[in-house]
Amino acid sequence: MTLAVLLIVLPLAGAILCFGVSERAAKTVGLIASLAVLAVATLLAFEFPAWTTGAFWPNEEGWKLFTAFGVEFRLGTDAVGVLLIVLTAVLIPCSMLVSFSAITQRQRGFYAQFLFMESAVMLAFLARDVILFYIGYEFTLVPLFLIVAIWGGHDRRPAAIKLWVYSFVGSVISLVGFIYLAAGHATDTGTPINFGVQTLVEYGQTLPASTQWWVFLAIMGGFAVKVPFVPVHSWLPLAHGEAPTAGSVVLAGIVIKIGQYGALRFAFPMAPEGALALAPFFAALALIGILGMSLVCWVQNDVKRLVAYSSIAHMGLALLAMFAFNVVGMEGGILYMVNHGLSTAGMFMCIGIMYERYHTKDMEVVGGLMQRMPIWSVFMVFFAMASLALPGLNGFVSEFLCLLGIYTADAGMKTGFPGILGPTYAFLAALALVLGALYVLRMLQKFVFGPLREPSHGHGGHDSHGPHGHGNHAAHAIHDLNFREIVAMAPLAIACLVIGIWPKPILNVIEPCAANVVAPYVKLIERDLANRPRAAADVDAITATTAPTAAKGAIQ
Amino acid sequence: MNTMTPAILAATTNLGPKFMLIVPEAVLFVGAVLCAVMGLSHVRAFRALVPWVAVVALIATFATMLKVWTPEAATAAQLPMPMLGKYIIALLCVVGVGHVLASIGSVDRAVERQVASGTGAFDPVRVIQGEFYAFILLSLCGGMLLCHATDLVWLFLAFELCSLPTYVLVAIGRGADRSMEAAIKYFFLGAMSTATLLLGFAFLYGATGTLELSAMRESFQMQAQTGGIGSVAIVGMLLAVIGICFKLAAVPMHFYAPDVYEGASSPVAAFISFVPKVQGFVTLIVLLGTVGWSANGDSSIPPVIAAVLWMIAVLTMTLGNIGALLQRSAKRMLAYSSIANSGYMLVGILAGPTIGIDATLLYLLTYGVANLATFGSLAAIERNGHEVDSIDDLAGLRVRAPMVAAALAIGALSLTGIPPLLGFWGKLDLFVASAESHQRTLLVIMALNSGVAAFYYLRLVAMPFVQEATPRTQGVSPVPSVWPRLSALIFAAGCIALPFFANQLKGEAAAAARTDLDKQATVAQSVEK
Amino acid sequence: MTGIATMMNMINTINSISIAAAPAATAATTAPMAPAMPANIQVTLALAIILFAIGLVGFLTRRNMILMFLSTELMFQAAALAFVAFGRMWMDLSGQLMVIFILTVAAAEAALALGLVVLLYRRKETLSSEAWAELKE
Amino acid sequence: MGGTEGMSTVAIIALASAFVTHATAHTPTASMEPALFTTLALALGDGAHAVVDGHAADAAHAAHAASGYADVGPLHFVKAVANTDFAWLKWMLLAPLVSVVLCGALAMFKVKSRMPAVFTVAAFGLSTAMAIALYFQFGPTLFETHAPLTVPFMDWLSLSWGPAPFQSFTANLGFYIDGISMLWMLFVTVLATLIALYASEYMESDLKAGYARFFFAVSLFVASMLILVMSDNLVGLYLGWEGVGLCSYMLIGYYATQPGATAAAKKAFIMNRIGDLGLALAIFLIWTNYGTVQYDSLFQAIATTGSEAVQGGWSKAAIPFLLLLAVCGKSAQGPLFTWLPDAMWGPTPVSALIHAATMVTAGIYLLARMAPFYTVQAIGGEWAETALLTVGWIGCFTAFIGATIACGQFDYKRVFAYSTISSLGYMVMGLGVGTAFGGVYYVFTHAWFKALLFLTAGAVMHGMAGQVDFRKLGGLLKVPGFRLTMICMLLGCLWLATAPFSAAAESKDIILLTALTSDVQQVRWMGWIGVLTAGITAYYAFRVWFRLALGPVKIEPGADQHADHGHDDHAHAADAHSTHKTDAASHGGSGFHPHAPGLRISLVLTLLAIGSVLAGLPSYLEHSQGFNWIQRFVENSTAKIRAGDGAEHALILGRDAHSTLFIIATSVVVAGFLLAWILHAKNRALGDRMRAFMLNTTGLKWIPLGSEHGWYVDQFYNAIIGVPAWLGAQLLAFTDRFVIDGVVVAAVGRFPGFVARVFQPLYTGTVQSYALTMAGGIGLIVAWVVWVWLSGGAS
Repeated sequence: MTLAVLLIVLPLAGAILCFGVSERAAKTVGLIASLAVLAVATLLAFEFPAWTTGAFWPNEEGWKLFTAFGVEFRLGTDAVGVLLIVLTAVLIPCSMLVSFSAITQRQRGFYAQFLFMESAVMLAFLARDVILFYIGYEFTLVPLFLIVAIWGGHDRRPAAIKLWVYSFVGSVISLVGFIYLAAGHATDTGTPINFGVQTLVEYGQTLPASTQWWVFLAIMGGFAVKVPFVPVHSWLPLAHGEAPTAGSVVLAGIVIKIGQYGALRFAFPMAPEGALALAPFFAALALIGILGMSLVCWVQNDVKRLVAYSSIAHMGLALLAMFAFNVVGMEGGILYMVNHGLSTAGMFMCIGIMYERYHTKDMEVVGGLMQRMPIWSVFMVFFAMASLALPGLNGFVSEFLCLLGIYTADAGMKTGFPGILGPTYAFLAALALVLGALYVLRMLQKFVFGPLREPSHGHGGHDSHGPHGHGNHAAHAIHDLNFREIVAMAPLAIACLVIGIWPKPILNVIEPCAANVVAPYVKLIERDLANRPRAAADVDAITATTAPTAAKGAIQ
Repeated sequence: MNTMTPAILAATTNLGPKFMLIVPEAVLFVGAVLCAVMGLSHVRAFRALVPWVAVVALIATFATMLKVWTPEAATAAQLPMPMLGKYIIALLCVVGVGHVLASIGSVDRAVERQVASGTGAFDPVRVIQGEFYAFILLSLCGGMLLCHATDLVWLFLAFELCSLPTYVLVAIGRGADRSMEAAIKYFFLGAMSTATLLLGFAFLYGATGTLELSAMRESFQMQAQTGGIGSVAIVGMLLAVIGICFKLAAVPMHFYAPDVYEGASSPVAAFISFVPKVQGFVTLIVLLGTVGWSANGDSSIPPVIAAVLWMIAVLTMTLGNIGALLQRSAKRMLAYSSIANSGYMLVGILAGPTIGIDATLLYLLTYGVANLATFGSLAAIERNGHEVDSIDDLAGLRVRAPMVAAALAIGALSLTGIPPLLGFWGKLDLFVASAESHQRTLLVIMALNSGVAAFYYLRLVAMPFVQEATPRTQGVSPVPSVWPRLSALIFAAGCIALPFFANQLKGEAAAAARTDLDKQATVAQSVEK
Repeated sequence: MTGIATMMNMINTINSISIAAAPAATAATTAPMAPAMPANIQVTLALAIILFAIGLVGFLTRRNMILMFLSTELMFQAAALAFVAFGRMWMDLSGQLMVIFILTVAAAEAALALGLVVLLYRRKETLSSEAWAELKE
Repeated sequence: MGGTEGMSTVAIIALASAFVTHATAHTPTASMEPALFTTLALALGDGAHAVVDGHAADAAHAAHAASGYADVGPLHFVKAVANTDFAWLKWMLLAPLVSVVLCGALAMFKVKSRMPAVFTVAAFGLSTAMAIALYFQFGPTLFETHAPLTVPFMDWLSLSWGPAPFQSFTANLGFYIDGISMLWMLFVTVLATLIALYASEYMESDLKAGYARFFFAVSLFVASMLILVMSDNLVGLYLGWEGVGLCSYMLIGYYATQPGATAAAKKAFIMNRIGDLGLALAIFLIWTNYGTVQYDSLFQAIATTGSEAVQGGWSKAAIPFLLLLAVCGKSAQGPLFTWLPDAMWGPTPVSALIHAATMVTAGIYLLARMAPFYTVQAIGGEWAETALLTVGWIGCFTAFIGATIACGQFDYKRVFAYSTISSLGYMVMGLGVGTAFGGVYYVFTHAWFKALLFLTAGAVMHGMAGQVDFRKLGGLLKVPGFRLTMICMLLGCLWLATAPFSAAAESKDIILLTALTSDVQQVRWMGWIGVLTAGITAYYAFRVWFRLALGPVKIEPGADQHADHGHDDHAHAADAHSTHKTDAASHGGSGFHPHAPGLRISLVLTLLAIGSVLAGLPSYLEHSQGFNWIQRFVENSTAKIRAGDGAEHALILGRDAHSTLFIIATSVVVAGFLLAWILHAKNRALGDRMRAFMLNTTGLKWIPLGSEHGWYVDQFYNAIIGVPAWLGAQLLAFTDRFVIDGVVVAAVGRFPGFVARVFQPLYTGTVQSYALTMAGGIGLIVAWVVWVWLSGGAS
């Protein structure tokens, strides 16, 4: 039972255990199980040998259960996967800690769902087989649906149903893409069908451009629902608006990341020509997401919807940077995934804690909470500044690298990674810096600073909605954060600060993985640029000797 | 004027090995008779034993099948698809046990209660439990015999043996008017479709002059090489396909399904949503085996029939799925879902012999198990004495019947194709089959359909767990007898556990799909698996 | 009436095809030598098809359940006749063999059908199938 | 409410649209570029101003005439020397950070003590000592070897994906010490220490509420300012740049309970963020063109890439303009100046430290540091000229506008705020017209006397319970305890008005001298506008002082929690029995007696006064020592290409430059003084009558109204950008919520159901209907087969 398999089985065992114990004991059992998973995850991180080489580890061939279907139980992940695993392992206990006092009914089911989700997410991040990834990716849907549908807010059912249908259709479309690729591989090479990621990646890159176009559209289209890209994003604000605090934290911190991880691990390597051809289309969608959603955030009054829209904008920038097809952009995109997971999860926790006390998310009704809850407002301002990309915090490092990546995409051949995104994308994307400040500061001004405003019916009054309302919450004074809540949020805050000030270790880890993903694109773009008339300046740059050495340099 | 064609003579001589193979069916037949007889006995204990006799008979059949059905015996009997029988018998036995358990306690409940309380004297005429289980076993026996068919007569007889008992089951399943109406509809439309099937057989006979399937295949091969299969054969095949579509509840012939499944009692509905499908698909595979596939070498059925089947598959999937969206009654919704699943399985048939048929056979298994989990859990609950029908009755089931709610949810999730469960592997196999046989449009249509399906199956998951109990659902409670709940639970557990045996199941299905042409391959493959 | 019209042209088309193509098909096959299609086989075949059509139309138009059953029986016999016709064409007895089995099965169906009809009649005192239309969308 | 946000997009849209139209053209032809960029420059620099200036149109032609202006010949920068024994320099940065941590801890645990002030003053004192030690240790070596010092501190961002030059990106936290950075380190730390001392008493009344939070923010501010000044690469500068922006946000919004303060803080942060956008874009373009952001390698790269190699096309030419946008954002110039007056919501020490002395000068530091980008050698001929001119015009335009608005204000803190904007305009103009030395010298002198002015204003406000309207005060010279404050304010006003022989005069006149003697006609115009502005400055400087100091004694105390402006809730600390909330003095002022500034405040005021006087020393001692102390700093830095102050013998109006300038300047200042004396000291009624006259004559009405309301710039931005952007966002939110989510998704969701409803009538329930539909289905299939047969003949 190697570490990787333990990482998948342990949360399952924990979940089943959660069902066994009494309602009151459920939360402690849940917490212990998730902390155990955290321990295993950190152990895996320490034992992980390929921190600097970007290679995949542990490539163990596990149980031979589904070989007839071409599905090998191959587990393996590279540095980015381990980072996301550790992020998940940290977020789940934190989200549980935050919801101890928030959730009072069906607690056994609540904590079990989180552990089910955790095991599914771990499987998704560890899978080296496309269908194994699909199993993990798809199975996160059931616990997430139940969390939003049972413990959610006022009109949680439509939100949960929309979440379910959107994600299911999205993942089925990706599955069609995978199967089309695997079947093509099986018929061409005559071998029985095989869903190994490596085989599909090698086969995918040999396909003619037109088929790669379709394959990329299918796979990326499926993940676009989860990222989410603009036209198919409307499930996210609804789901966040209705999910319980812990649900929002997990949804923003982990579930969105699987979509992006899928795009990074499967869509880009498997159909590079398709990615190149569709890059302008998806980049334009990302841009609309960044600018449009930031403006929409600016006028929201429901703070959870505001943060939800803001994560669409952030993810848009991360994906745009990935479409720049160079190491800086890809690295910025990957780091953005981790940073967004930390800062947005933190913000949702703050909002959740406030919601627990005031039972409203409307910025018009509640405000100036600095007088009432100073420590809470320190955390709130800290996470807001992290998501605002303030230098010195983690948001800045990733946003700066993303923008730099988009710029290098236009810098012609000398950087060794010529991109196809023109300068217009770069300048419009840079507006994200200012637009990002607009809505976050408006929220802070209404929520944290300014005169104290509290809901008219007094705080702690019985809340009219939701079965999980807090019963006859005695009208007691609003108290600031208690120790449990601080412990829940402290690790995220510390992580934000450390990554902001000392990003070197994480950047070194991500760089080889980013280089591997981007490697096939250099030759393709060079070929495109060579047969497309370019400005005089770039033509002689192409003849410069830098390009080939760069490509070689990047690959080893 | 030659009095007896050589083919008929040949058939009568090598009856020995064929008889050996039908021993399992014989055991089942005996079991059926026993059930019928015991059902009429005055002793209440004997009557209570009837379902258990049925179960024992099924288990015995399974055992004898394992012993009797060896590859050598199968090839000796020159069956068109030697190992198909073994797979189908195993499948029907296992799911048959589930049906029997699901219907324990639901038949003759009123009569037994009167007899137990002494208010009414026992009257053999009013008791139907015996016939009920007998007919179940007979129908299963018919389904199993289909696989032994080497000529059209046997095929037709087994076909009828399988479908006639189902008409009766629908009628006697539940005393209410609704089941009567369902029975009459089912019977008449069934009879019409069987007549069409028979006319199709007639034309096939007309085109080839023989009833022997192997002889037919050779003559079709001849016709294929010399300028294509005759138009009489094509018309015959079409009519046969249309006849079979009724059994599969495929599009032009699916209109009966919602009413009949709603009318019949839940265990019977579970039965008639699964066994006729097995019957239809086996007959279709046998017929297509003669007309197409191995017949003209490049394993493709005549384009006309392929086009018709393609249209039927797409229409069935789509109409089945979107039809289910509007339903408020759980059984009608599951009826539409069974129509849609037939559509998926037709895609397997279209994908051709090597990869398609074993995908369909495997999906039959996954559908059977998931179907019993869902229909079984409906059978296991009642609302103050009456059958639970509308979805609103399921609200908050988690509180009143946690086990049944779990079984229903797991069954629904497996039907949707949520990965770790068995349904996903069936669907994956179908997706791969259609992709490998270059049916790209079918692949996309199937994906979209399963997207739509995810929406209405979600209701079966959300109602029991997410919805709060409403005053209307106060009366909902598990059925007095424990067995329906247990059977639903067992099959729900099957949905979760069976994927761990996915390799063996796929191996069995693949073996079953091998036609007699590569005899040696069959023997080698079954050993290696 | 339109239903019947479609039925008629459908039969003619099958008729024309089978008659026209049959000889060609039979001539070509080298399997057991099928004799040329003598005129009377065509006639019996046409009769069989017409019978089938009548049965079908009867089933569609009649409301009385027993008459509906009779029309399905008629369709069965039409198929049997087709078997006999083709048997005669191929000078092969297995067609007759099939007919015998068809008769037995038809008998079984008859028993079952009448049982059901009696059951329904006892319930609603009417033989019309219109009475039984509660189960609908 | 959309004002600040509105403002945020004005520069962006102008900037983005220019670039977008330009970039998509992809292969810019030579002719198109200059025209486009001049329009951009004009739009950026002096859009509104163009109307007044009249002859901006022929700016391009005049530019070509003068050659020496932007073309300074081949550039040469001395390679930096890495010297590890200056490693102790990192403590200069870490000291304030330690104070940040300590103050933060005290704030978190709500400890009520004076320790935060002690930590902060101690930390700043340590940094000052180190700055002075650095000057004495490294100064001499710098002055003769001219080689800047680099000290590595901590690695931050460093990526490399290939061996070649353009394939790595390093931006670590290191120090790059040369002339201007040393100068900035000196006066920032000295002023910070004094002001922190001042604030320790000034903020005492907030001991319980936000004392620790205040000093947390001040320490973080100085730390960020030092990072900005000492950093050895552009990204480090960006870190400091945004850090000071954050601290100004926190300090302006210090009185968090007042909506006005938080709105002002938000406005300041967003306007700074627009500047930061310019800086970020500049950094990206610099990296894509030169492959490095480290100062040392960057300047070597600029020096080596000769002008002929300047084919970076538009991306190189855009760098100076983007840097200018950054300067406008941070130093409140050009279109982005409206946040500084609102920043007066913050406590006065904040205004003194951040919005007068240190943060706002960061823009000038950037211009001085990045001066090489404004030369023909770096970015090609036709753009360097325009870039420099734009800088000059923006400086001149802001100075003029700032001065005119200051004349109309009645709140003396806002007068000083507008005077800061005006002085910053002068500094930017200094760099624009070609004398970095003049600009930097004026920064040095201005920092001292402006801090003095603000602190005296703070002392007056502190004493008068938050009263900021000088019409409600008067004759403070005669009020006991305030005499020292008023004398210091007089000194400050004299320096502000550039009284002859004052330190300010020495520095400002260099700027005007270079401008007037330049051979570029436009620059000469800037010079004359500068002289006119100097006169206006003199007028409003003394207007404030006469109103406050002279005339009958009049003290109307502002309400403690004054709704409008009074914002330091002061109470008689000594008066034990009074609680914070209730202020003993009722509005009527009957029992109110002004609270004279304490010892620490008076000490700091006198020190600053002495400092302002001594700020003139570099030029007083110039003749004896042979060199100007500040000039030597500038010459030993990257701004040295601008250090030279033009030909000695140049002529103004035909006569010797120095003497004529002296005469003109003094006459203008005296005129301003006399005008202020007449209107505000001797005969105040005349002043009021004149204002009333102007108000009701339609012809002249716009002058008083315009200047009192800051030429309605805020309202203008709100109207053309703020409101439309807000409406656009509402529309977007509506479409997203109801159209995409409501209509489109619902339609897609309901389509299957709709199709199902079409087929629903087929299920009528009667056997016959089913049989009919089935037969129909069979008929369709057979018909289709026959049709295929007839057409395709498929067998």
